Amino acid sequence: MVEVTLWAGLRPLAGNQEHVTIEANTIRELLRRLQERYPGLEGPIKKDVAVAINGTIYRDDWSQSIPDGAEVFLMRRLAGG
Amino acid sequence: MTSISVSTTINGDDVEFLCNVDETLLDVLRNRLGLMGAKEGCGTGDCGACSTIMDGRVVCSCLVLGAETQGREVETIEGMSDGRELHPLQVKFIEHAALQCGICTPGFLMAAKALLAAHPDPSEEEIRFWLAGNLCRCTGYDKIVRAVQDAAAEMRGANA
Amino acid sequence: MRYENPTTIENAVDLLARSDGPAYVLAGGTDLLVRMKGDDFDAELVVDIKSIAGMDQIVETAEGFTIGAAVPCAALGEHGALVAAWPGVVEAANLIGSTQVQSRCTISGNLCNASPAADSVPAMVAANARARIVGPGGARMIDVADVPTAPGKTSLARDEIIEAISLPKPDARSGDAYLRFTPRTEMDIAVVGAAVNLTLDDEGIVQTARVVLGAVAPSVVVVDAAAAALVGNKLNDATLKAVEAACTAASNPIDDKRGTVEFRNQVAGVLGRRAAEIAYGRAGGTQ
Amino acid sequence: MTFDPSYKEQALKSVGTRVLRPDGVDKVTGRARYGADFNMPGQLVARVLRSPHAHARIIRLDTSQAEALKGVKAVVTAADLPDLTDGDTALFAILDNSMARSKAKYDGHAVAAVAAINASVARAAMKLIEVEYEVLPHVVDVDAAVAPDAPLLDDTIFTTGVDPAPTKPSNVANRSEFGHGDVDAGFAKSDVIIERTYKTEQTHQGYIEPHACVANCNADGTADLWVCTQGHFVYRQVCADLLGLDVSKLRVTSSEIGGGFGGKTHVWAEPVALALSRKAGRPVKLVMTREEVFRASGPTSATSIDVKLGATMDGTITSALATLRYTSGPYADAWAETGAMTSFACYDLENVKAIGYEVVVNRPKVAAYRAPSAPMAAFAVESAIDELADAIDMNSVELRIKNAAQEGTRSSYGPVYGPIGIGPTLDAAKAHPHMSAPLGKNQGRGMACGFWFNFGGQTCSDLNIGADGTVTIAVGTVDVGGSRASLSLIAAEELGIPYEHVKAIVADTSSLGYNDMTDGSRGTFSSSMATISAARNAIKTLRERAAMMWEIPVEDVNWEEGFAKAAGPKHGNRAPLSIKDIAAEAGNTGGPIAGHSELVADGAGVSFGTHICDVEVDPETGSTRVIRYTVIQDAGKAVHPAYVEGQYQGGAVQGIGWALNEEYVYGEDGRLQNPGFLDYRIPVCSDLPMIDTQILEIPNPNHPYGVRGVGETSIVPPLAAVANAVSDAMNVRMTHIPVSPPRILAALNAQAKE
Repeated sequence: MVEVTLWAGLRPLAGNQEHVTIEANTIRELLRRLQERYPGLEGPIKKDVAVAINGTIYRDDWSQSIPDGAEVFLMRRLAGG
Repeated sequence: MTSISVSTTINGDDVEFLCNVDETLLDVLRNRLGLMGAKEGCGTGDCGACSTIMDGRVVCSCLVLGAETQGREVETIEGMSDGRELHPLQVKFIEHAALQCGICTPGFLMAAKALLAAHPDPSEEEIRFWLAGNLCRCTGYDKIVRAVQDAAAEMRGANA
Repeated sequence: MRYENPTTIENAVDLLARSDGPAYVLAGGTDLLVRMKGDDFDAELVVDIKSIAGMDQIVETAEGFTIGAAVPCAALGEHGALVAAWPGVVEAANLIGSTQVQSRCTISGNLCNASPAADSVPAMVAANARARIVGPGGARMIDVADVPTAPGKTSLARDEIIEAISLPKPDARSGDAYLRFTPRTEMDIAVVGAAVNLTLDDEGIVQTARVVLGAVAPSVVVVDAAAAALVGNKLNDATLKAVEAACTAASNPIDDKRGTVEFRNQVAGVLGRRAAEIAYGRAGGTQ
Repeated sequence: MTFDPSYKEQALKSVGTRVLRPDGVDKVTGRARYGADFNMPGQLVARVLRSPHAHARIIRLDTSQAEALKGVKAVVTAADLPDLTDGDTALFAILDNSMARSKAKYDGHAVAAVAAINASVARAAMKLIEVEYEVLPHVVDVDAAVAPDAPLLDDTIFTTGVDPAPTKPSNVANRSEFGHGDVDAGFAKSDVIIERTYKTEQTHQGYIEPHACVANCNADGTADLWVCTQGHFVYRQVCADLLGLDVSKLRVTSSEIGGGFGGKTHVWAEPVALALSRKAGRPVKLVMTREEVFRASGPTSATSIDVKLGATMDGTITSALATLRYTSGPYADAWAETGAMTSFACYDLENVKAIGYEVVVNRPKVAAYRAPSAPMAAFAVESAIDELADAIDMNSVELRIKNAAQEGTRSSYGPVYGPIGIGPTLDAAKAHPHMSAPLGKNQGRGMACGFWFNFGGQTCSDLNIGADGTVTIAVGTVDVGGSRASLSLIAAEELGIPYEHVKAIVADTSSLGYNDMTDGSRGTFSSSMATISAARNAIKTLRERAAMMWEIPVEDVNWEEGFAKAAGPKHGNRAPLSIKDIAAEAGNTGGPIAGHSELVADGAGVSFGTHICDVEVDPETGSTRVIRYTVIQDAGKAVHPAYVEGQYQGGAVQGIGWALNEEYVYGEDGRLQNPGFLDYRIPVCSDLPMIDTQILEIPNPNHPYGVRGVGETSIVPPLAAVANAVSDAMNVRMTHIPVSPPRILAALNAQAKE
């Protein structure tokens, strides 16, 4: 089980919860199950989301595995210069 | 608009071209003569990317009319090396990583060439003030100044 | 648009006189070419005066110096006698633009462009420079101060050309200086400019003085009160304070993208004082 | 083959050396071809007509006279760029920004464009286009735009991120919030509170090369675009979407790029050039003037930021709160949100909150600028930290060290940090001789820290081995500052061959798979990852070919330092085979030898830097000179140290320019007053000292060599470092960037009056 923290902008789309617990081994699973549970998250997940696992931010790689007990954070996908 | 016929010398070669009154030397070099080494960064003499040397003085070619070059001698970046061996300034710019994007580089090289012709042993301050009309947004100028210093030293050594 | 490249000044004047549309004189071109880039620029004629004999010469005479209208400012700094005689004028001329611009720009052009912020004009006015103007009726000499009349406007008729600027021979114990304020060290337009030209007696007492400000009014400001504060005095703290106060009081600027009224007034005083100190030192005075 | 990106310590031969860049000769001889250096047969010249009003409804637009002019081949308006964006607001903003639809939303907003046989005709045609405007009230200032009575820019913008959702439209497009703990409780525990409002003015990236492209639409639905860009694959996608082209039929070639700094990650006039070409049936060259670049491309946000810090006398920051208002131009975006995320990222804070407000104004659409949004937030926070140090009489380095984030710290933007480099940069700053050098009269010293997220992303690399054993690499990530040299070093390292045997190029969009653009400091990080992967794939093939040549099993062939070696005694004393040996036989052993890689480089790792700045201020004029400057930053591993130094120096100097003189100046009429390099004052050579650098190398665990992005962080600390130095020199707190001479003098006068 993974406890995911959502950034403030996402919370209204997920029943106003800051933390969501999900069964997931990879980012792909995590995002899929989040969308299944909270269909409102589909739009942001498609375009705006990056996932931080133990402090390292993954913007793209859905194959990334999520270790047990990892700290997982959904963040806005940012642009650089 | 009637075209003007101009005979000039560019990089040691006799060149003839036709241009309109409002065409600048930069326009002529780039659009009529295929010498695209001079870059247009502003068109108003504020960035130095189009620097060329005319009758021994470095000028912004965007602030010279094509018609004005009649009977003059113009040097552009294309004439800086003989095609086989680079000029010491060119070598030192590469060695010192004095360029990143490189758009300002031809202008800096022409201005630096004029500097070293007038002042073979310039101080850092002299280099910085002479090159103040050449804008570079990538390097912070540090490596450019060092490259000019190093090239000056090498050229003095070669002439000693 | 026509481009003409006459070899005599009479011919140049004639071309201007006979032009039936907007006509421009081209010397260094560092202002004219920028204007030509504008989408609203319109001209019938451009007269390049650089092929006229003597236009590119600096001549030293018993009376002083005559600087041809096509002499690039860089050449002023290379003329040892001129630098020794009028260091302030040369410094001012050499502050215009970059090395590249220096290769082309002229003090006559700087004058005729009639920008309130022109660097060389306050220094020339302080130096009592005169302009030789040629028109269809011949030549006339006027004070440089009388050439610009308003931003972008001069007293020259459309068929008149400045042929040369004359600087007098400086007195034995005299000195001039020009300082300007710009946010950058180079490549900038004066936010404030201040020129001082003064002569001393053997005791170091100021005999004559001219203090001139640039960029703080539509045209240069000759600050008589600052000159009066200098004349009859050595350069001591009280004199300097009086010069500073007079310059600040004479400053009459606008708020614009380059500076505020308050800033310009204050800095006009500071630069007037500092230029006076430099000029005084050059004249051989010791504070 | 799955690629393992994790860091492995190893001795490196090529990586870390200062080799000559492969594009050097082209660039010093004037042969390198930039955006404006390309021409096509029959090419037309484009010009764009732009709004002279900050905010105006377009009542009537008549192009008929222009179209009738001899030599004019096409005139386009918004009608020629129909809305295909299908509800994608970000894409619609790009479309509307490229050509105003119903309203001109800033001075310089495009309203029409012409393509003609030459520049003179194009210029004449522009004057013949008639536009009737209804001028609307405008607002350009960030604080004025959030006022209740401010002119409304867009009645479809309702503030998002607030509960309940507002019923009235607003110039505030979004509210965002980050942080943890209880800031009120934190302030209650503090002995000292610092509270201030800061402002920063809008700046432009200031790349020397104006935007330029040549567009060619063919009758068969294919198209070409030659363009200076930081991301030709992204430009292809956006342009194809906006023009309704098949992605695969639009081939985009990135020219050499004359600087971008984020400004060339966004599409500007390229769709217009394509639309003109489509309408004219001929190639069209569109080159912006410098004035257009300033008025209608780039800039970064102008900001207004409140910061409140509380601390106990021992230097523990007990609470930190920031409210950040960022302009985004006339379209909603996420710049304030990014600023809010970065504002306190350097510190380990028990109670922290950052609130961002995205504000639309009648200024050009904001573009990314090197660590976008971070420098302004860092200016506010690092200024307040300095003031806090004064208030509790603690050395400002010590205060920062005491509160610095470290591994395990919960970041202010959410996640807990892994291994990070803020502490080492602060320790290095503390120990640096610059920190203890004596200062003279009217001189002051300031320091500041900076943070930036780095990115990775989709990346391709094709590595081909020639018949002589030399190697070419084609990458899809645009080289903005020397990455071709770095990638060649990486390939040489992996293959075990000399750097001189490798040549890297940037390939066009038809030659490789999709690549993300060069942003987020990702260029060398990502492309090196793909290049390592491609090289390893090539080595696998090389081993197979060697095995075939030797007629032994591939398992018995090892790759060591550029040679295939037969393993173990059973294959006798076979002379090792070089790449050249193997390549020479390639035609008989299976054809050309190559390695390819398409991957997502992720896990770039966040980046930190600490800067030290000395200034000398003329107290009578407010004139400020930077007299000494030191940049300390973690590079993970510097692949080409000279170009890493160059990134540090260049970013620092952009920040110095921002801090001292650069700003957009608007008149009462909402028009930009300084759209040129004369009055938009980027630093010139004589303004600056040498910029000293110290590269720290704390390996990034998510890169085989430990590489970290280095491009952006260096612009984050300078605003605060310079302002803190000026404040130190003059003993007066500067809260408005740029700290231009009039602002300094005004602050000194105000202080004298007190």
